[in-house]
Amino acid sequence: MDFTLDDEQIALREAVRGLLARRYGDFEERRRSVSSDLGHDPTLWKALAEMGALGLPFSEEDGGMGAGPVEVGLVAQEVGRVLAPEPYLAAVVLAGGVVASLGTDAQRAEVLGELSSGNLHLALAHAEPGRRWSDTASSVTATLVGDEWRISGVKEPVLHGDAGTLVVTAALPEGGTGAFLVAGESATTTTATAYDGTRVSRVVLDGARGVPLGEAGADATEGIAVALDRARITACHEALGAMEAALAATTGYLRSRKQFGVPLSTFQALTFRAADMYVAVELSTSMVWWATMVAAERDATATREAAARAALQVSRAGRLVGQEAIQLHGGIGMTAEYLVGNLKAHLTALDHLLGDGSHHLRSLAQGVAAYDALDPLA
Amino acid sequence: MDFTLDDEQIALREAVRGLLARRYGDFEERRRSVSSDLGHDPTLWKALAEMGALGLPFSEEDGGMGAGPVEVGLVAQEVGRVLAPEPYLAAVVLAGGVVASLGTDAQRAEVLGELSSGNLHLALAHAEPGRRWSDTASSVTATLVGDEWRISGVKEPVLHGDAGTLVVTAALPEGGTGAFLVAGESATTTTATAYDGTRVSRVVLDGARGVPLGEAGADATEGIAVALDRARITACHEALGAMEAALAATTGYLRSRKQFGVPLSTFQALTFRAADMYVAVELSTSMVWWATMVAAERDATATREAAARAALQVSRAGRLVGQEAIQLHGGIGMTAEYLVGNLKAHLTALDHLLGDGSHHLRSLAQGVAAYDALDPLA
Amino acid sequence: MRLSLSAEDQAFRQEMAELFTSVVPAEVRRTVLEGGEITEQMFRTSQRALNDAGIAVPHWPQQWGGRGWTELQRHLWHEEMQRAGVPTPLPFNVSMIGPVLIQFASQEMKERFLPATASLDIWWSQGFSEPDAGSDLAGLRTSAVRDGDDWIVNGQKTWTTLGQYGDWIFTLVRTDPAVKKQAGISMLLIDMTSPGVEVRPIQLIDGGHEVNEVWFTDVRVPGENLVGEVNQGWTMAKFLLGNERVGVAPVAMVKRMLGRAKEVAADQLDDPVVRARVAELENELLALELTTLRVVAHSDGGEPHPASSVLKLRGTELQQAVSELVVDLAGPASLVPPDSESDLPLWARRSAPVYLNYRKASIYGGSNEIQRQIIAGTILGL
Amino acid sequence: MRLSLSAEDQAFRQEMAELFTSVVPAEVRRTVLEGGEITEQMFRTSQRALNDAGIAVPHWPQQWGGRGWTELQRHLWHEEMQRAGVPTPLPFNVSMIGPVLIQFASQEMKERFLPATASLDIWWSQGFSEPDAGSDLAGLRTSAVRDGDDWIVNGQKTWTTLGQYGDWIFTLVRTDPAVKKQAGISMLLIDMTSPGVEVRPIQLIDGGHEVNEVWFTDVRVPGENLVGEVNQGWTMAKFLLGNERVGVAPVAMVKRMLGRAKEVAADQLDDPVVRARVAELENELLALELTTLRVVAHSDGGEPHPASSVLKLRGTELQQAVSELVVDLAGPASLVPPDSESDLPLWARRSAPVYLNYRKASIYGGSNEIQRQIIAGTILGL
Repeated sequence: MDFTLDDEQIALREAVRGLLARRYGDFEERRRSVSSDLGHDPTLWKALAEMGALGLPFSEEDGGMGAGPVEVGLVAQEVGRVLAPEPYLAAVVLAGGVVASLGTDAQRAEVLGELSSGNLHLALAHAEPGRRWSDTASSVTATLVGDEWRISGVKEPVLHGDAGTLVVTAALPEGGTGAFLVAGESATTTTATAYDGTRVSRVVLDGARGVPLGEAGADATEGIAVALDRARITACHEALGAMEAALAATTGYLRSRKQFGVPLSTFQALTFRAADMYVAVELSTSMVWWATMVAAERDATATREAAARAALQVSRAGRLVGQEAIQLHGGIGMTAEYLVGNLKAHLTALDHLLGDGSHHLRSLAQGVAAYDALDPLA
Repeated sequence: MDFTLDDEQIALREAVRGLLARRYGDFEERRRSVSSDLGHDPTLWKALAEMGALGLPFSEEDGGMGAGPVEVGLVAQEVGRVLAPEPYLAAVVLAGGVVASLGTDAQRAEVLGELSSGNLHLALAHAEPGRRWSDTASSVTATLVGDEWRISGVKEPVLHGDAGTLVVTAALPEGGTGAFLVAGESATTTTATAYDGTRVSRVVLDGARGVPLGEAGADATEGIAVALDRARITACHEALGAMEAALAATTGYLRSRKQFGVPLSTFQALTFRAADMYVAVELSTSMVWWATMVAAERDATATREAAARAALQVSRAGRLVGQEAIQLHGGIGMTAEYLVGNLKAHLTALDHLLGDGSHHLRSLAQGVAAYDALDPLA
Repeated sequence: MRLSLSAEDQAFRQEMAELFTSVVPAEVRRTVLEGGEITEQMFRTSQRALNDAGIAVPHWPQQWGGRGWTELQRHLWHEEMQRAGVPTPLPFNVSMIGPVLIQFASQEMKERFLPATASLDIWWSQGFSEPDAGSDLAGLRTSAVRDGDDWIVNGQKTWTTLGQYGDWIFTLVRTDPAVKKQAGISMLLIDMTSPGVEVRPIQLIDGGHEVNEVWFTDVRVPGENLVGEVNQGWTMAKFLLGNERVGVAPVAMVKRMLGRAKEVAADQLDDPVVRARVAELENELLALELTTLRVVAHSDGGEPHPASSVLKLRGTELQQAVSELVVDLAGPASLVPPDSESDLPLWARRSAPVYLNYRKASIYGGSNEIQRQIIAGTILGL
Repeated sequence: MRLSLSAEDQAFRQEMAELFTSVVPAEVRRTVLEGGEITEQMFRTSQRALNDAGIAVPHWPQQWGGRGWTELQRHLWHEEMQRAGVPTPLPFNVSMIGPVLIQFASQEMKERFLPATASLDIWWSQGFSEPDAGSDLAGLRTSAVRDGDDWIVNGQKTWTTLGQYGDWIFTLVRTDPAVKKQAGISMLLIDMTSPGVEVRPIQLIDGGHEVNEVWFTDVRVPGENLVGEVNQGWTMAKFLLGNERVGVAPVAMVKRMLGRAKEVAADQLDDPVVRARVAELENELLALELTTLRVVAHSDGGEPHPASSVLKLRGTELQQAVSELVVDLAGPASLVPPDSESDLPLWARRSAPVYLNYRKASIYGGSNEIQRQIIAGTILGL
């Protein structure tokens, strides 16, 4: 068991960190990017592609970098640290992940190659109104009309759904869930900016033409689940970056801000709470990197459990760290122009995107009687 | 709605407080009483009887004082404050309560009169191994042999079971649970001192003769439940007294104890925690007195719910207050000769005697969908 | 000890419930009950209606529109108002500057301002906090310098809630920089249309515009606008902080929020863990409500009950906990903004902004750290 | 990044598991696994067996019985020992005075004491805390005054864990009252059979006798029993506190306790709320265990990883939380003492005393307040 990064991984982290710090080190720049037409910076996206960051999870045959969950996690952590609004999680990990799980050789080579090079905007349309964090589709259906698949129904919320190509999941006529590539223009999409700066869309499909990912008519539920679990772990990395930034901002503020003529760090009731934030961040770091290693080395079942464990830990920690960061800042922590409140907002959004702590606890609790004790070294 | 005590109630509280302070104001005296043969002080018991404290819950026809839950609560609070080991809850409220619920006029007059005058030692043998906080009996059974009821089985834990007369619950031949008066000498009783100083007994009945309380063969479950709910509220009062004492000891210690050359009250991280203890005590006070008024004025169903609510609140508060009291004291809080650790021990025992917080939360959660919001003024 | 309300108080409660639903427009109340955004006009309409019905400022002296009610009646008035979905009368008017004027102002100033304060014809803003004087209020720097009979005010206030609607602002200003900081502060009333007053919005993390910066650049204020005596401002500030403590637990509002959550997310109550979480919150709210009633009952005509400092602390904690539950019940639907075209329910889309907005509850109006300080210091003697 | 143990470490782990179960008597291990009370003799038997097998003091230098293992191997040794129910070698011997002697003592003193320290032929007690010097250790008052070559010691130590079994005690004593408090402290080794040493039991709230007061009245201590130099005691104390931090999270022990709770109270796992509580604790324990492994992996040959200060803080919190769960699972059976005749299961009757006993975990050996102080000060720079 080894939690250390190799030199190449460290170099990747430094490169991404440097690039993002140059672009969004000034938080005002991030705000500007969020409120631009696209909601993110296409030049930065291209730069990430050139650095190889967009192709990390995909094999070299598919046009990717042949790296894995560790490298993806490193990038996500840096994205979270500065709240970069670029759709790394949405396009690369979620949508790209489903394509990587399910696509034919040709589909993977075409879609993931273009995605890796930053030329293709891809989004996953999976969530449906009235359902919470399911692996399957139900109200959106796919029908075979002649030899064409037609998809109908409403997908919402879809992250960055105003993309050129959509990966759409849909209930199959014979049962099970299929995944399809759908041209963005064949859907009616309305997009808004969520409270954390993320673009969220409502995607209405009315007989839109879909190209099955992989074998037509086959149940894709497992492939979708694999991609979702990997995305859960990636979301934990984003949260980790955001928590580290929140802790750093808070300790900096306690050192520098004066009240009653002395720095806030004079007040032990405040510094002890910062210590508890630190504890939460350290525990989360261990759990998230462990889950990442499980995803890299073990099977889908093990990864599903590890993703749930990491998500539970990060859900609890994110609430504590985010809430305390605001509270210890006082009024300034509530304002949109200051980093800390936005970190909390993004932590809240990540928490509810792919399953919150209670959701994952429910699934973990199911199995609790089946074993004596957990052994991460087994 | 009125939370104030009338003059008579205040006088009662002051009288009991004075009596108990004279006896156990020095904590060493309480330790001595606990380790005496009886485990409590018969002289003090007699003095409480003379003051009328033992007859408070019973009607004047039954030889009691005709007071009610408010007065009983006042006494219990003072008992809890000094950790008096006298069996007020066990004999008067639990065992006496079952007799008051179920006994015939003659039984009530005989038993409760003697109990009120301090001449009769009474204990309730209800709990059974393998069951948690049930209203009914199951493994202890009553059989009719000729015209005599014979009781067999093991009751444990029984509070102060080395009593002259036992009130024993037992499963009836035709179903339901009966309650019986059993002579202490007809049972085989072993008694030990629990970690909080309370006497707990194992009572083995092997065909012991029992006199049915009330109508022979009738199901006594409801009467038992009523007595248990009233005892739950009384236990909350004991806990309230103990919490108040723990808070007072803690603030006193923070003011007087020096570390690093300054009083502990200089450390804001500690004083803020004392503030949270205070909050917990105040909220508990409101809840417990409310439940007491419900018991005094409303029916058994309302009292059951109110008892659960008070017990849940006090369970949570007692853990916080007890744990923090020890932690803020440091090592001295762990020692048997010092009040604070014993307060925590007794709070723990009270918490598990008649149903802990999770137990009551479970029952409250069942009904949560049945109403919109609680209205204590309705 | 008595559990029930007296027949008289029961009747009073009933009367209030009926009054609120009859005098305040249904549209306003519906917006409140559904957790929607209350516009300036709704605030003004509602308070004017209450004032016309004689129930906008019941706690003021009777000569200025008060009602001479008991503390319990005032509590019932407040709770029934919340239950009916009536926006509470603007606290800056009815709980802050109103009582200050009644206590400290000249008869002339009272006559000039109190009627319009009760009716909300003047919308008051509060000008206390400054960028470098938050919890340490006495460190404020905004200065007022004599110029003939007038004062010239320069400086900046911040966290001015709803300042964008303000007609007038009551400010604490430094009138003597030479003395101990508390001793050199006065209270000035400033017409916000005066030249040199500028209100700048502060956007909050929930996306809303609720607080403001207010800048004063050589603002000329007539001498008659000074409240009470020069350098008496700190006394007034302390008077206000003392006033604020009783009855600030937003119990009825949090109960309403929790009750509504049970209704809109009824299907999730099948989960025993969700049920337990709801039941635990309900119990904590009940304990707080009972504590409020206990404090209220004890406060009649005397000092506030010591437990009153518990109310804000615990009230805001529960407000935040319930708003967190609502986001969790909303789940992924909480990511979609309330104002966008959506198939997802509005309550779910409002949940995250509301949750983020309520983070302020433990900061504004005396942070929870200040509340703990008060409990530890004043009540526990630490 | 690598998830699995290397083949070598896997084999090492296996070897340890086998060694522990083969060399330590089954009766001792069963007592530990069932949460029973470990007698003095069991401690001595067990440590002697470990020492004979060469695994009592693996972290010492090899010349004194150490093994030159990696940090990870030492961790695996510790965890497997816990899993097998082997009492850990007495920390006063192997983690405290042993390392101090190795670092600071003369060769002669090392040869005299270290072998018997490793084998527990000398049972060491710790004489640091005093009634008025707890968290503020440097405020200690026990004095040692020169008398020829000897020292005369007077004073009182307290919280001396298992002092009733002690053969020798290592003490911090004040040898120079005139200088700054940290500068006038020395470390003396005292034979507990010396005239004037008196051990008085302190009964704890769980009813057990685990800690003691140790009184010194004109105790004559040979000069050769001074460790290192005069007035070097504070350096040694700091050295010890630094040593203490790594690997103090009792993860394996808490896991064992939780695993056993699931087994003995299996029927209660039907309740979803109980299941959720267990699952939450398991997850928190996993996070702590992984953090321990991360710290261990980083500590090889260098400074301890900053996160190591998390381990004691969080470890004791979880130890307490799991012990609280066990009392709740025991329910009313927790009221009956373990040593009485009873039909109730022993685990349930032990639960409350264990829970009360573990309240000490967040107090002794550097309270959790001290741990937070270290994190805030040393790591966060506050």
